[in-house]
Amino acid sequence: MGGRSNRSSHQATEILKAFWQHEVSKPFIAFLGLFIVSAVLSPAFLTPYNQRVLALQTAPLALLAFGESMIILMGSIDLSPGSTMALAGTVAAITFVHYKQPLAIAFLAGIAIGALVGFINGLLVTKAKIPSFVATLAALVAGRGMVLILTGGQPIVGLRAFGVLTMDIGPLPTMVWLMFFFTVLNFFLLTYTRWGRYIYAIGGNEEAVRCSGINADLIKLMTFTLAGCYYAIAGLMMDARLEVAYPWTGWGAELDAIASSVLGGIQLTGGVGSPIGPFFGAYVLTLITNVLILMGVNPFYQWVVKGIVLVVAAIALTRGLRYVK
Amino acid sequence: MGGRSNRSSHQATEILKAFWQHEVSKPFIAFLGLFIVSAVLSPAFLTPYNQRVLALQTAPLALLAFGESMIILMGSIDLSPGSTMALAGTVAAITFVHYKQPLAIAFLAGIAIGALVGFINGLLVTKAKIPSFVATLAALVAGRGMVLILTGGQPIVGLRAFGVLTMDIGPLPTMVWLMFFFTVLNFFLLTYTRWGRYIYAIGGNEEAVRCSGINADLIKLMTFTLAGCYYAIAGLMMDARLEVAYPWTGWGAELDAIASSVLGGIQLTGGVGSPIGPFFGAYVLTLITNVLILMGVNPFYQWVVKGIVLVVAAIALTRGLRYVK
Amino acid sequence: SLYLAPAPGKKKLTFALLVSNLGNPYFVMLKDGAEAAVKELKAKGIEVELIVYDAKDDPDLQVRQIEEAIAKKVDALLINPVHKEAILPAVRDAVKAGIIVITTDRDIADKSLRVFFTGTDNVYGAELAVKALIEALEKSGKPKPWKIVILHGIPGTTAAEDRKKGFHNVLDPLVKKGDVKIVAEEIAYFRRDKGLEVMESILARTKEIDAVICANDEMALGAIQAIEGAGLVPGKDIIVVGYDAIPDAVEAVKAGKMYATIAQSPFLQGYWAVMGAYYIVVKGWKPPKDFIPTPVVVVTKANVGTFSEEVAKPKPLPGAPSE
Amino acid sequence: MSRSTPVLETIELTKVFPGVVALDRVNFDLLPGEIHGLVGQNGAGKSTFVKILNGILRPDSGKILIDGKEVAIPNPATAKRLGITLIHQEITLVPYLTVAENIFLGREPIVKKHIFKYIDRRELFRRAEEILTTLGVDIDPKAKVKDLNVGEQEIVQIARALSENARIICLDEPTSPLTPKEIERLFDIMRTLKKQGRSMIFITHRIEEVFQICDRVTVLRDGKKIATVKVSEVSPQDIVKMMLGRELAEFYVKREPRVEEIEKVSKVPTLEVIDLWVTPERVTEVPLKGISFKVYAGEILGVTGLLGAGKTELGKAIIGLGRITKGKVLIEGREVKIRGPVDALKHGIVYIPEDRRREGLVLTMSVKANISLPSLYKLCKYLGLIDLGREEEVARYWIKALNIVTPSTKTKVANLSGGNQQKVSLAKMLEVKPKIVILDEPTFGIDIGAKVEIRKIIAKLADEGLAVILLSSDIDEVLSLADRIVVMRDGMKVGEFINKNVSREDIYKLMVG
Ligand SMILES: Nc1ncnc2c1ncn2[C@@H]1O[C@H](COP(=O)(O)OP(=O)(O)OP(=O)(O)O)[C@@H](O)[C@H]1O
Ligand SMILES: Nc1ncnc2c1ncn2[C@@H]1O[C@H](COP(=O)(O)OP(=O)(O)OP(=O)(O)O)[C@@H](O)[C@H]1O
Ligand SMILES: [Mg+2]
Ligand SMILES: [Mg+2]
Repeated sequence: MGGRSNRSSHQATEILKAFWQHEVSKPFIAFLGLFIVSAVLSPAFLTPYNQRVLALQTAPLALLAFGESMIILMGSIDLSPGSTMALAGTVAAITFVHYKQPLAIAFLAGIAIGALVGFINGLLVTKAKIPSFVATLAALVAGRGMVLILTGGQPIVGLRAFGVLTMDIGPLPTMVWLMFFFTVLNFFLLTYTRWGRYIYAIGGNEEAVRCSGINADLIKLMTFTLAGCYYAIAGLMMDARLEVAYPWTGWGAELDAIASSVLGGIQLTGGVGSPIGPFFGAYVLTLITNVLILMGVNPFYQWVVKGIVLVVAAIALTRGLRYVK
Repeated sequence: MGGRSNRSSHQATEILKAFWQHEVSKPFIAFLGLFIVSAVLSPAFLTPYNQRVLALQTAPLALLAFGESMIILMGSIDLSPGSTMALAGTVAAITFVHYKQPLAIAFLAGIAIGALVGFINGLLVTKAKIPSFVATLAALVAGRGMVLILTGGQPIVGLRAFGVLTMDIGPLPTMVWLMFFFTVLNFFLLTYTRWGRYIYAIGGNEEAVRCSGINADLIKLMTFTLAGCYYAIAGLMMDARLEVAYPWTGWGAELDAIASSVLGGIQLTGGVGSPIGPFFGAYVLTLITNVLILMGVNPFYQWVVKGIVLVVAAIALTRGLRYVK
Repeated sequence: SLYLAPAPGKKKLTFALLVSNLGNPYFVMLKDGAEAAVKELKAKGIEVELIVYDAKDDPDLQVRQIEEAIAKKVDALLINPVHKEAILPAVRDAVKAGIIVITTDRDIADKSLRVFFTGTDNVYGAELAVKALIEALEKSGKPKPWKIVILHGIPGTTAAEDRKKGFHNVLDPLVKKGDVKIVAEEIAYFRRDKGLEVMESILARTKEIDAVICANDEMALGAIQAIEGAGLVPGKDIIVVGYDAIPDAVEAVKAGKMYATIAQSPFLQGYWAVMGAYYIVVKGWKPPKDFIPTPVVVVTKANVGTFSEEVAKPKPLPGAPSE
Repeated sequence: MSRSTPVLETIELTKVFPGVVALDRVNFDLLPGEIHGLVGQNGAGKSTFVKILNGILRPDSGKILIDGKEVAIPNPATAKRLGITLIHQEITLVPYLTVAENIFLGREPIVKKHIFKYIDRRELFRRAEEILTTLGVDIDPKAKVKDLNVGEQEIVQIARALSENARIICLDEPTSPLTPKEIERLFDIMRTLKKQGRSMIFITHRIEEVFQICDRVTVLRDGKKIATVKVSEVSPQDIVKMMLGRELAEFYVKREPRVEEIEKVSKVPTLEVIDLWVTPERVTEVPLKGISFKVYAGEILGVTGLLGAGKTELGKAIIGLGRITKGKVLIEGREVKIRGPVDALKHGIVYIPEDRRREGLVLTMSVKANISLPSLYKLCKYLGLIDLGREEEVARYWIKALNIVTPSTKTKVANLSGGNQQKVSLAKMLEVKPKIVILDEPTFGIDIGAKVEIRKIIAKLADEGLAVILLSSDIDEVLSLADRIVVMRDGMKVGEFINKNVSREDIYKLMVG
């Protein structure tokens, strides 16, 4: 008996060890820790309603984080998620409201415009050889301008039909299911396909990738485009949640998307990180705001606490480095 | 005669060539080009009043850009300039208005708080080993929270005395002289001092710097601190210009500061760029906004034009690279 | 006394005040009013808790905050919406959960969801502001057509859009008549520093400007800085009118730099919202009308000393039940 | 073309970089089943040549012929299609991917299921295992490349090239990071490939290797082809002469060991290490187990051992870049605590790293700025202002003293050849006027002419009274320079000799164990 229990405890240790070494362990632990602390700090936190709200709030950010994390994995950066999501949301709304197209066409139009913005970003980086920071900064600025021009600064109303995304399917709203779906898709894409491997490889050593005869520019272009689609879906989700296309949707979201990636264990230098880490990163970020509000922390202090939590989470994630940039 | 003129024309070619190879040539040409285009497009552009306004608007941004560019030269990034300038402006105002300290003390208090924020950023990067993007993102968030807490969200009035900064000395306001002074100082610091040399070296190859027995952490700490002081001075300038400490001063300024650095030819990967480039970068950025208003361009289109100009300027700056990140 | 003691076993009241942006002093006054009401209720021995949320002008954040307030099972939501449409789904959830909703300062699009709205009509206020401006121009004897600059707030926000509408309601006919020429219409995002920089550039284009009308005081104060910087005298060379009557602006009116600003009563908007919620939840009060307008005052040098009496002191809620 | 048409031919191939003609009208031919050596000084254009053949660089003019037909090779993918592959001089692997993924990067086996196409991981690892077995190495295909040492990484690069089944394999200095045993293995494989009719271009700085394996050898100098000769028809001296354009009397600087006299004069060793234990911080590093030695002023201590014996760790541990768990370091008889290179410098110890590009030089900066970097404090008069005149003087002094070939003091180090970079790396640390110099593989990847020069410099340092620690896997280098020799294996000291009457073989036996 003693021997057997010893052995199974040994096995458990092994599993625990394997888990610890896995890239997603740290973000997951950070998430779990915050979750437990939140539950202790606020009795309202664990209610089904609040958990549902949390999931709804996380969904668009998770999509942004998935897109952003792919770009960061390639060693680039993307400042355009916020503007892209707004532009996609606007175009979908216009297609639906002004051009009276069916919902599916409106959604597709939104996603197409997201893809287009991503594609242009990709072209600027690979063909015009503008560093992604600058190229996507231009997209951030110009994209918001496009939204303002298209909307005339006025929110586009009449999007009750977008409610298919917030409507429940079984226990959860569609968009939460969508978030789970994209988490799985993202994992699959980055782990099991060539494209995903090349994304990691480009972030790890772009020179090596190019010397292997891989068309790194094409991979980058495809990845920026896909990221644009992800942002667009986030934009549709925001339309559905607000029931309007609001021209300032996603203002400042680039920092949230990057922070989610980093909190999800994606290294800013590229090449390292779990594909599902950003999901936990996005959850953590939403959770912080949620619980601070639940606890009724003074809004001004919320900013400070958020800064501190960011630092603490970052310290937990980046231990063991000799130095960082 | 012919021989002599030939020779002097040869000399001129040499000088031109030397200029072209200089790092600051491209940002300068970009600046000059935009300046000329602006003068052609708008008759109001060249008026002394407008030039004065331009200089006044550029001054705080130039200070932010100098601080930011030092950090970028080290291969790091700083998202905190906006919050730091606001915090420094707030603290200076409080010291002056609430604690009724003399102006000099108020200014020093503001600069000290800027230095402190920079120092904390530096500590987070060097000691806690948090990547600068995350560390300064935390500072961005927490810093703004501090401003809101200190001001209660209300501007602090009664800063007439800060007018020493906007007052004319000879043909130009003090703060414009200050901008020139800091341009020279920054050039001097980065070109002729050990500290400056180390900043470039860390950006070029931090590993080599460390193996050479140089205390890279100390240099980083000092540089973040100095950058904080620069941001603080920008904050004092904004106080003086508004005659109040406005709690939303510098909101979003990090992107402007980074864009100024990049337009000034500072490479985001670190180690390369002229110390006075960011001055031209800041000027270009201010100039774009200015001339778009002068021309009466629809405010919504201003965003789009700004994005396009960013792309064009970036293309001019980054030609000749095999690939970028 | 016994009379004032809370009923035994009566649970504590919890109200959530959802403010659009506490970075703006105007909304701080709204919060102050709400807190004054709470203090007054507490003094009567009624256990009330007020939770204040700051949406930082972000409708998504406000939606989240509403959702969180629902999760906390508050008794009433006192909402100062960031956007009239954007938060509707969340408000619907709140109503479904049996929570009383009151809107303050700004209303929401679906009026059936809230019990009452207390606040001012921004379009109306903006019209008053422009009328004050025209009046000043007439008094100044400046030759027609008057050259006017408009500075707008953040596009898409209700305040910005309503005030834009109000400005144009009055100005457009005058433009047609040839009395007014709009020389520049820019966006300064409700921010003082933007107001300064934008106005500077406008002044570089032309100094022949008679008046500036701004969608809030922060921008107006920035514009005044720019006017002074250009060596002109605000109030004399260029007449400036703002909106909101924040303390700085009131000072500027006193100093003659700003001709007028519009004082709404954010204090009463907050105060009445809390009092109304209390009456409804505890006393089953039914407000006689679903719009309870708070006083709007054009603040000029003439009434600058007294207007705060009208707007920043607790006043009984019109139609309130007796204690 | 008496025997058969060449598989590859270049005609007047030219490549110009800003400021340098890297290749100057090079005519070259490669026969089927031939191993063709390519030698030349650092910067002669060898790597440039093979990079052009692999589509990594584009030539400015000239033709490339494959099987007699002209081809354009605009990118690596085209090269691979033409059956050309390259084992890079630098490690070009993706550190965070596994060995298997690196070997098959770009050629992953794919499974198709309906519309899904995904990587067949099992097949991937199986194939990787297979190819590693044929190479006779014991590397886990599932290991991440970053966890391998440099020698193993080189083998992964070789495995990748082999798995491509290319007809023309370019090997750019593949042997530098390998142990003698591994080199033998590589040569065996090359001979097998040759039998299969494949052709190889083999670049090396070790002339003896050319004579072991090559059929013909082409010598490049300053981008120009000097000659192509049959190996059987020339001597090593001939080749060196063609490379350098001058005679090189001896490849090794001979130095008379003088341990006894030094020990008599200075009774206290300049540096003494007692029972040093180091735990590695990363997987690639070798733990050190109880190392002790002494170095006196004016003495060269040669530390030798195979790659991976722990020499680099020893050097780094002394300057505080290693987690010392036990042991003492004494300088002139007094125990010191060195927590990093900053402390080391204070005590007069400098370390010149083996990986000069990564750890030695700031490539974006000028020769001048690199030389003055660690000693800037000496060039500053007040306010931290650099005395630019003095800086220039110092740079000129070292350029002259070490015979550094550079257009000017302002040239970026990135544009110097390997040997000259190494000299800059030496100069910068010598300018701080240390008491103790630790040189880690100072002649690694350096051409034979520069090697001799650097060895002379090392000898001179000792003559000037410095204590020198020479970490080198080149036994002959150690034998010709050192006064005392320490042999290491697996992080342990396995022998210490006074360099008198010791034979190469004794040392080699100890090295391999
Ligand atoms: N990308 C580049 N830009 C500028 N100059 C270059 C570049 N690559 C190589 N060079 C220069 O071209 C010349 C030939 O370099 P190459 O790398 O081919 O030399 P090599 O013979 O391989 O030398 P080594 O033995 O040191 O590897 C050198 O002078 C080098 O400095
Ligand atoms: N920081 C590092 N990053 C990557 N590889 C390293 C690092 N440090 C050491 N190595 C490599 O790990 C292997 C083992 O190193 P070690 O220093 O113990 O051996 P060594 O005897 O010094 O070998 P070498 O002759 O290569 O210096 C070597 O190939 C070395 O180059
Ligand atoms: Mg080479
Ligand atoms: Mg070594």
